[in-house]
Amino acid sequence: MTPTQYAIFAYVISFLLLGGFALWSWLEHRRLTRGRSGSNPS
Amino acid sequence: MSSSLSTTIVRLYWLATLLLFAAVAWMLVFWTPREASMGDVQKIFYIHLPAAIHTFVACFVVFVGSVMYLLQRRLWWDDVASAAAKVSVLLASLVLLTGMVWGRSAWGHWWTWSPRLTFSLILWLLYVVYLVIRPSIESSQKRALISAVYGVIAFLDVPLVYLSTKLLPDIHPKEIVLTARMGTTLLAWFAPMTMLAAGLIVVSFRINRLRRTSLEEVETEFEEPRLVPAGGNA
Amino acid sequence: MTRAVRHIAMLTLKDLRIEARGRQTVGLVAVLAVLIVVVLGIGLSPGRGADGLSATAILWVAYLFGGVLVFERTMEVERHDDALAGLLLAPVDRGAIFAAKLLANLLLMFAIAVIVTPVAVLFFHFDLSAAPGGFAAVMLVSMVGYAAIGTLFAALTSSTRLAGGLLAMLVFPVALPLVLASTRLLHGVFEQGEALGGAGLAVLIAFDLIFLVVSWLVFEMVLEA
Amino acid sequence: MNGRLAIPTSDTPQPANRGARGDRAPASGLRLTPMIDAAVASPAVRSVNLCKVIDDRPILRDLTFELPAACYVGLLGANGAGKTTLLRLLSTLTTPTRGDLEIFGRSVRGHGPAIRAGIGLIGHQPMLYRDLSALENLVFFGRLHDLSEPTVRAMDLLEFVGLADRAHDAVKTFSRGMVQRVSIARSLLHEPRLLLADEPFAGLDAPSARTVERLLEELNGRGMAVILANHDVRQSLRLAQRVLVLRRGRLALDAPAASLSADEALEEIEKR
Repeated sequence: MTPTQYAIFAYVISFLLLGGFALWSWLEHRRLTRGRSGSNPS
Repeated sequence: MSSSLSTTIVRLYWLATLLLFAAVAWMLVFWTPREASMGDVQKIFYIHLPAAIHTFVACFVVFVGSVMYLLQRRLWWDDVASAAAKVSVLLASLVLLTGMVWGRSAWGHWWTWSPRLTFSLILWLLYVVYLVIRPSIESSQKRALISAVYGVIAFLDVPLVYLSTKLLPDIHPKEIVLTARMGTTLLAWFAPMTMLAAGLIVVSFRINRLRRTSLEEVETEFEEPRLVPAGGNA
Repeated sequence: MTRAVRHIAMLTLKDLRIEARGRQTVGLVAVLAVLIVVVLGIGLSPGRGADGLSATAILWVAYLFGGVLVFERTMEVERHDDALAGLLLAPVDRGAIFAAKLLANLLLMFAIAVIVTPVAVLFFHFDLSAAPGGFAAVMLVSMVGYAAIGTLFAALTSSTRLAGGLLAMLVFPVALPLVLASTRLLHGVFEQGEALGGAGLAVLIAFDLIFLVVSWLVFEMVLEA
Repeated sequence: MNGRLAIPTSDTPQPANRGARGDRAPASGLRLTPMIDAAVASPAVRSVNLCKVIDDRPILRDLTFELPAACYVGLLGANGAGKTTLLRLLSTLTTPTRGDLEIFGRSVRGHGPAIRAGIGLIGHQPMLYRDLSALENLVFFGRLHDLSEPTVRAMDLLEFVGLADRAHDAVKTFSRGMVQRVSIARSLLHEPRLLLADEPFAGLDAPSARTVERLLEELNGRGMAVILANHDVRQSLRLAQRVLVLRRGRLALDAPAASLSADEALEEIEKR
């Protein structure tokens, strides 16, 4: 692989990692807040 | 009313972070010059360094949360510390992975026991251990206490690990001469990375809090602590 | 001051006496440590990439695992029947309790090291003649730091159900700077023929001091729960 | 803590029903507790708006009560009502979150060691080293308490609890009841003025429980304040002069034991 390809590879895995964690956090947060408002309709 | 306002603020925050990422990515690709000796792989540096620095910041937050828990014994602080620990592991993974890619391109090996790689690996391990031991401790107070003590010691370990890796032979680039544009790009990358790290810590903290309260609704009965710090049943 | 010293001596002697009664820890852990050396010795016997110096790495594995067992057992003595509460109710400084436990752990670890170290040195043809004193000094100094954090975490985890694996998980990563620094030092002494300089040993002693002070401070906080 | 007075043994009240299991009379001159005039002495425990919060949960809320010296108090409550936490506070193993707690006129804040020197604690764990003999255990703890002649004191106390002939046997060879008696001897080493007993009858058979009951009674008769946490309501009402009932961390009832029937007490404990 060329240095350019390595650089692209590094950025791709970085953003997969960051994005994956952010997405998981968002889903988890939504699940927890939904669960609460569902049982407590106020 | 205020909740919808805060939702708007949160959305604006994440939108701004995304836009900033897009902007610095554009800078990186089209505006920043290519480093002469290493080529494009040097551009890993712009995410590598901010991630490394924010790893330390996150570790410091773990440390503060841990110390405050030991002093005040409020689970609130445990939630702060464990949220920061998650983010520090995430960022340390990023540092480690980008570092390995760099090493592969520059020296042809995915892994060398160079001081900084060893240092990042141990740092990563320290906080991975923090995260993996937590679920195995059932009592929430015990978990908070053990995590807090570990969080303090692990943070104090960071400079020690750094010192001891200094004794290893080094092939890490000693100094990279940055041109003005490179410096600007590096600075620019700090903006979205800082926002991301801070945002992720806050979100993880919120998740911890929500989990804690939803658990408390289930277990209403509180187990009284034993007369002495602990001990098995008779 | 003298009172604290007297308390430390009494508490340490109590641990040693209990160990002498049961004769469990040292024998058992020493055999385990020798087993570890043998297993690693079979895996990387000399001539297949393992030189004399790999004995230090193998010894560290043995010390780390042996240490965890020692810490667990000496704390188990306190937790069983809640004897620790009796200590806490006595007008004894908490720091003295920590110091005594640390001392007992160290003495037991030294006893084990005396058995395992020659075994590893023999099996791996490790030529100690260059600096036997330096080797002993480096290992002893690193053990002090390791025992300090081990004593602290053993006090923390002894009450949880799955104390075993948990203690090892907590202590190993935290002890890595000691492993790293001492291995590097020994490498310098035995491979490069450097004298055991003040600087290297000073770093190790500084680590010890940090671990000792922090463990001692936190130990009191942990007991006040 | 050394303001001791020699007590003529004849002055100390002796319980009538002694000697069922070969207990010998205590060695003459054995001091168990410093003699104090209950009328003049500061109260054993004075608690004002005592609160304890552990991990954001209130365990004890606004406890206000006063226990005179030489009292015998039964502490009742369901599991999780806060009995153990209260005993932990009284023994200075933990500190209050809010409110004041004074033991013999000393605030628990900042006087931990001084207060501990006047407190004996019996838990349902014996707090002994099972590999050491009864005598070794007592001598060890006696030395920690800076006794001048720990061996003499230990033997006297072993005689008091009726175990002098087993002094050199390892504690692990003892029955539950015998261990509990050694544990009581341990708690008396330093002549405490306040004895805290956390479920001391748990796991004891009837004769052993009787022996422990008698020992507590005798100690109280000699001027020691006794606080007994127990879940056997009838037993507590029979033994104590006064009962405190804790319910969900609050003081639900504070009454003389004689004024209360077991059913009334149970009702107080179980009320929601």
